Amino acid sequence: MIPTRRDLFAWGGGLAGGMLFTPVPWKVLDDVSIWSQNWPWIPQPARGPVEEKLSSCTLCPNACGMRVRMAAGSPVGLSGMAGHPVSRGALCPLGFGAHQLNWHPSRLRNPLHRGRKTSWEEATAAFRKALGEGPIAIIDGRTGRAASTVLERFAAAHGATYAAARTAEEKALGPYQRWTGVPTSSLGYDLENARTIVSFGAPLLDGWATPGRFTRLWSERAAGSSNPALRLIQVEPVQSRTAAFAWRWVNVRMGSESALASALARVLMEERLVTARGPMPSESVNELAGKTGLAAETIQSLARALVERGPVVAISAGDNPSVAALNVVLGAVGARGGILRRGGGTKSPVPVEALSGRMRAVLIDSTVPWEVRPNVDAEVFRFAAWHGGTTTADWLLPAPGFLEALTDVPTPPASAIETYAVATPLMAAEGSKDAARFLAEIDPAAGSLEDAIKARCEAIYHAGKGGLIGPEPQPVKGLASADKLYEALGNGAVWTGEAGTPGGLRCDLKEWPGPSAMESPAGWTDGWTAPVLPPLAAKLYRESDLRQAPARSDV
Amino acid sequence: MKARYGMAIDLDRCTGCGACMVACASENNVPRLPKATERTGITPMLVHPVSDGKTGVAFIPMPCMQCEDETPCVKVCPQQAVELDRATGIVMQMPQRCLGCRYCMTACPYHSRYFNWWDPAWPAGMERTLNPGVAVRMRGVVEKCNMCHARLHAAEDKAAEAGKRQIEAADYVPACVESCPTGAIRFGDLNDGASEVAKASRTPEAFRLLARLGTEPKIYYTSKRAWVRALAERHPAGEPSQPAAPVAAGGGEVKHG
Amino acid sequence: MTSAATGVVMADRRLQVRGEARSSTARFALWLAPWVLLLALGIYAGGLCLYYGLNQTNMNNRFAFGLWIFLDLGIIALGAGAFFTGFLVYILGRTELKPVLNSAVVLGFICYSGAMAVLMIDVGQPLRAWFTFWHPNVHSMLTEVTFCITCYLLVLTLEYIPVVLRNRQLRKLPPFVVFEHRMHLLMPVLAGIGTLLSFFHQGSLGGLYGVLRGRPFAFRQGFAIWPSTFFLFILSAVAVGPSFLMLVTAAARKLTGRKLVPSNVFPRLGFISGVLLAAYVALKAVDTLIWLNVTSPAVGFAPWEYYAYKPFGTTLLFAEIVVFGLLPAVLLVQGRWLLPGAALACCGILLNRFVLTVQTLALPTLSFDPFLSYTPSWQEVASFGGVVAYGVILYSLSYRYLPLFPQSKEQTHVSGR
Amino acid sequence: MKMPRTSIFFGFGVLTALAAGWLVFPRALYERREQPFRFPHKTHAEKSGTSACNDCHTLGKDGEFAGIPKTKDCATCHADRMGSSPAEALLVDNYVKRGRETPWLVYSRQPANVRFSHAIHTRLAGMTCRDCHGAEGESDAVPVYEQNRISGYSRDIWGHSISRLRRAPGDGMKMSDCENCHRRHGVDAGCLGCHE
Repeated sequence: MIPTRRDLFAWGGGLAGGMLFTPVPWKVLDDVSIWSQNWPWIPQPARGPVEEKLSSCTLCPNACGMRVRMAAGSPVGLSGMAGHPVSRGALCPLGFGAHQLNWHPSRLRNPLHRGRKTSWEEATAAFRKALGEGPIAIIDGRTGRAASTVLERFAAAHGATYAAARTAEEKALGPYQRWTGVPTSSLGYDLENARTIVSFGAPLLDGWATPGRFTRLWSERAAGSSNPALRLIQVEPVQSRTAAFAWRWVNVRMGSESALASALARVLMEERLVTARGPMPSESVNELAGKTGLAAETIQSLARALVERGPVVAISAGDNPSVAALNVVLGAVGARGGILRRGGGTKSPVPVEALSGRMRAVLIDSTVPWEVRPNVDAEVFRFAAWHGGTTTADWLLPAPGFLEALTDVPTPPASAIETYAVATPLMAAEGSKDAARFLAEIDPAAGSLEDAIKARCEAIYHAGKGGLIGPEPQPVKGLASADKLYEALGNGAVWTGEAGTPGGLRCDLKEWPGPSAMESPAGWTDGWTAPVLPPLAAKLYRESDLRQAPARSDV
Repeated sequence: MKARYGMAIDLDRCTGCGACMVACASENNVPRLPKATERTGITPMLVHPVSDGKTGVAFIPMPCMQCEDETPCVKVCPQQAVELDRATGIVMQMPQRCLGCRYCMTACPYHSRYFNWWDPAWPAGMERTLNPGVAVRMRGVVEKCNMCHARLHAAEDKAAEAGKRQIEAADYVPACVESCPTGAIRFGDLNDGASEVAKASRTPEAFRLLARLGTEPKIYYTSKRAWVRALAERHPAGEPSQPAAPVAAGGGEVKHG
Repeated sequence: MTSAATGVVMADRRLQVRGEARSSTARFALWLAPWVLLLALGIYAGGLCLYYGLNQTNMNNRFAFGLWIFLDLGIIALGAGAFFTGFLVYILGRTELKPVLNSAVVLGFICYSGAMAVLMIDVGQPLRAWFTFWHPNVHSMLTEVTFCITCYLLVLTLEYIPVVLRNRQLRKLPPFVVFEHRMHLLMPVLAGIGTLLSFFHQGSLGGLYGVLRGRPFAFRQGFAIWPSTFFLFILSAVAVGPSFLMLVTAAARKLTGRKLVPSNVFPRLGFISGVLLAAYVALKAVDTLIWLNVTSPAVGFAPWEYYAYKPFGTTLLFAEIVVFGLLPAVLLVQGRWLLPGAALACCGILLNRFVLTVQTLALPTLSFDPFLSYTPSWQEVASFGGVVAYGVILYSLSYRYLPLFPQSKEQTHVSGR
Repeated sequence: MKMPRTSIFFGFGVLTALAAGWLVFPRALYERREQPFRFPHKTHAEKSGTSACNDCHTLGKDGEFAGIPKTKDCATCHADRMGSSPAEALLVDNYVKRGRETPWLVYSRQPANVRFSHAIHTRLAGMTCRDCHGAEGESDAVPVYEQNRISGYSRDIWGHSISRLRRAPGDGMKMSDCENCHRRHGVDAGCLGCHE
């Protein structure tokens, strides 16, 4: 019989009805939902055991100790290294997202010449040529590293100028170097023993120097107390985070920090609040007060507050001789709780600001912040791991990214205690090369990083001072050999020398220094060499109203 | 004995650096989405800047408040994607069970719940940095702070391997707590009277946000400043606080504390 | 005329209701065209939301519910006419309302299926929506809503089927005739079930917000597990259901130029609507007073503050209770200006749903919260426009091919050709 | 006269549905995928005397379960060919020598949001591997891996009986299976206990 249309309808009805009594609709419904829970285009974390490595953050000179969680050969999380003598287990908000930087879209993968892809060979050839013609300059971002010695040796061997960029913290120590002859890399603030700190715009609570150092100190001795063991007086024209949480916030006119420092010094000496004698500010307290927009009485009461509880130290945001002179008047230079001379440190090279005029070429190390551009007319060879957008560099040479290359980590700026650590590569760096290796290939006499680090270990080992903190803490004396020290540092141990001691810093002022241009306060993006921000740190600006974005791209 | 994990956040110590927010996002595989704004982004830990309108400034870190009684989100979820865990007191969100109706978000007075408006995405290769402990969520589901319970699981495994049923307190510390540079966020078991958290929660400086709603949050805040404590409930004047505008230069000396 | 067109016209003619004049195929097509376009746009917009996710909307973490939820609540309230008329006719035996019953069923079907469609776009993971049935949280008002609405949509479909089966062509098939007859005996039962289900989901839609302890603007005390909004929603829904039915029928009347229903139907509907609305207004007023003076202060929220943010002033409260509540109630009861009254009543319920859904989310809860605003994206508006278009099209087709108004033949004054 | 004819066709439709749904569908739903090479658990147990599962499937000090051994673990014995089996040849030539990991298809693989602690179930609850993984340990070759074409899950998650009735112990690893066992033993893990 031929089925009619109605028969087919009946059959279809039966089919549909019958299906309900098979697994088909139900299993498909279940599986489709499961599919929606495991969409193939949603990346999922790799499986595999997680291991923890100790290292140091190398993205700025402040040398925070880090714990790195590694899974399937990649870092999957960062946290502070508890017990670190300087960073004290803290990391800055940028640091916590740093492990993602190596895959940042603007990562430099191969050499660029004026924006066009090129090869290492071409770059090397071009640099050799420039070297032959001269003169050239080599700019370092962090002195005192093994890499620095390679750069410096190369410069010395080829008659090149070895210059360095300095962080705001290092600049702030500039006047003491000029007056005492002790390099800034051997100077530090003895915050741990100070009981009153007057900060002229230094963002002490917002990433100044090694972030964990002061925040922990403040939290232990000052936070939430109306009569704190550590008195923080913040002199700043705007209510910064530091000003907001300081014991006193002195709200002065923009750029009048020097005037206030001078006025305070004058009051201190006139009222014989200090024993120190010496040159006085030429202007009267009232004249100076006028500049600051404060009443003379306010300044006088502030001066008394300074000496009420010693030791007291003044800290400026940048190179400010008046503030330094105030420290001299307060007797804080070379005194406990003031500015101390500590071990280590190297003689300061030419500051990059001093370079000027015409040069054949300038080589800029990847540790130099992207914003820093030497004021010279030359062919620029710029090492960087990330492309920071606008640049005047002729050659962009890809440097190893975060945790991709061996580097050592000397004492962070402003630290009162000497430290030394080594960050070993935790990931392979394809196609990249750092400046030291680049130069060593041109002139092997410059030496290798490994040798320089080993040499430093030898020196420490033979000095026999201090000890290791980290996996297995022990004094240097307890170590069998310098190689053992090298090994331990490679495993994330941090060598801690002896704290700076009072004395050994004399400076007598001839006349009272004139006012200086106000430097912008250094935040936790100061000295941060990556020109880009970790994506997760960028969330802070894009997905909350917590912070104003710094002048850096986060693309 | 059952635990009741909670936090006591010292608002006089929080300087609003934001480390907790970044550490949280990193721990929980929260993506940075190109188009996200402060109203469509995902910030399981969010720090709110507030001020008394004069020179007083405070920062209020807000994870999920882990409400214990009449938990608004748990009550309203139509398909049990949210649960108040009996053993730990953690309010647990299960994105893979969630159908994305967002009823829980309207129910939460703390705005601690976040919707995945986009599919998560990372620049090529960056997915290698995802934390193995935590599954990535897909678009169209709600997520929130689960008190880093992946770390709780790890602690449990560790204890179990040693044949113990009780974890070591030190083995379970949420990312935000670990990351705070001033130690403002304290974490622990509120049932353990000796714990730092329990002690802090009993001080006269302790308060909880919108406590009068009766949802019994397990996140406590402490502050010696009266105006900060006053933020607990809706301001009598009804005026929402605004972030501080810089005080005019030359304003003189300002005493804090 | 091409043969294809002729075919269409013939089919159209063959399907039409026997013995009643209907506009020409061309005119009908012309009428449908714009709606079909709007529907297409709506489907496109909805598709965008499903394919790219809800980032296509302007909703956000703070405004987690938006235009869609507001309008869903609105049309479901308006669709209440369906179950309520059924209830009046079959349970209370008010047979004089039978003439509008079919129309009411179709309306209800349109409102509910439309709302359902929008909800499926609104949820982030529609593929997992069925989890609500597999892992239900019995304490959630939304579970109650989902269950009742799904079941009631089924009931409406069952009630719609016999109307469809009365189509001239389908009646030629004996099995269908038998089936339709059987269904008819079932109607009172269905009406009963429908009433029960509607009672609960209309209520739980109100409960949806009333239970939000975290949102003192919406939170209400109540009886047993149900907040007062539960009962207010039921009452307001049954109150405006008939009004909406009246409006649509009047619109159909205007468009077709036919009387469609006996003259006693409208006053009857109006009176019922008016009385219920009056009752609703009274209770709503009492509820508001209790909420302002007891419920809200108890959780530390100063009531006046709810109205401190423009545009949500106290005028809104006044408008909701008096202008769109009391006034239409009076108009409807005393029988003159029925249609204006009905219109006001419908606006009133929409305003009420708007306030509860949108103002609740706009108002701050934490002391440092800002007041928020939100404007829907074109995708949100368009996809809802699509639902409206779908409604118009389905209603038009039903009117053209099915006996929506069984007694309209007797009621014809413009005599059919 | 008409009605019966219609119902014959209706019934015929029902039968077609049942046949398709119960017989054809289960075969169509799963894709059969071969493992990289044949692995005889039995031989390993006999020859190397590694009788206990956790000799190879180790549990770390921090309670982390290692899962399937890595190539370097195999290399401790199979650095070079020991026998003549083609499977071993494959292992040595393709993976050990090239230092690659074997892309095993894991029968009991759960999605990323599922947390299963081998430490808790074996150390504290005293369960045996067999309870969940069946007698895999005595097999002479690993079975064919069947992958669900829609969900991408291994067939072992749903279990081999499409109706989920009359399944062998350890056949089926859906959430309901975990829940049932937990209910039987009165252990309440909540959602948090097993989900990330």
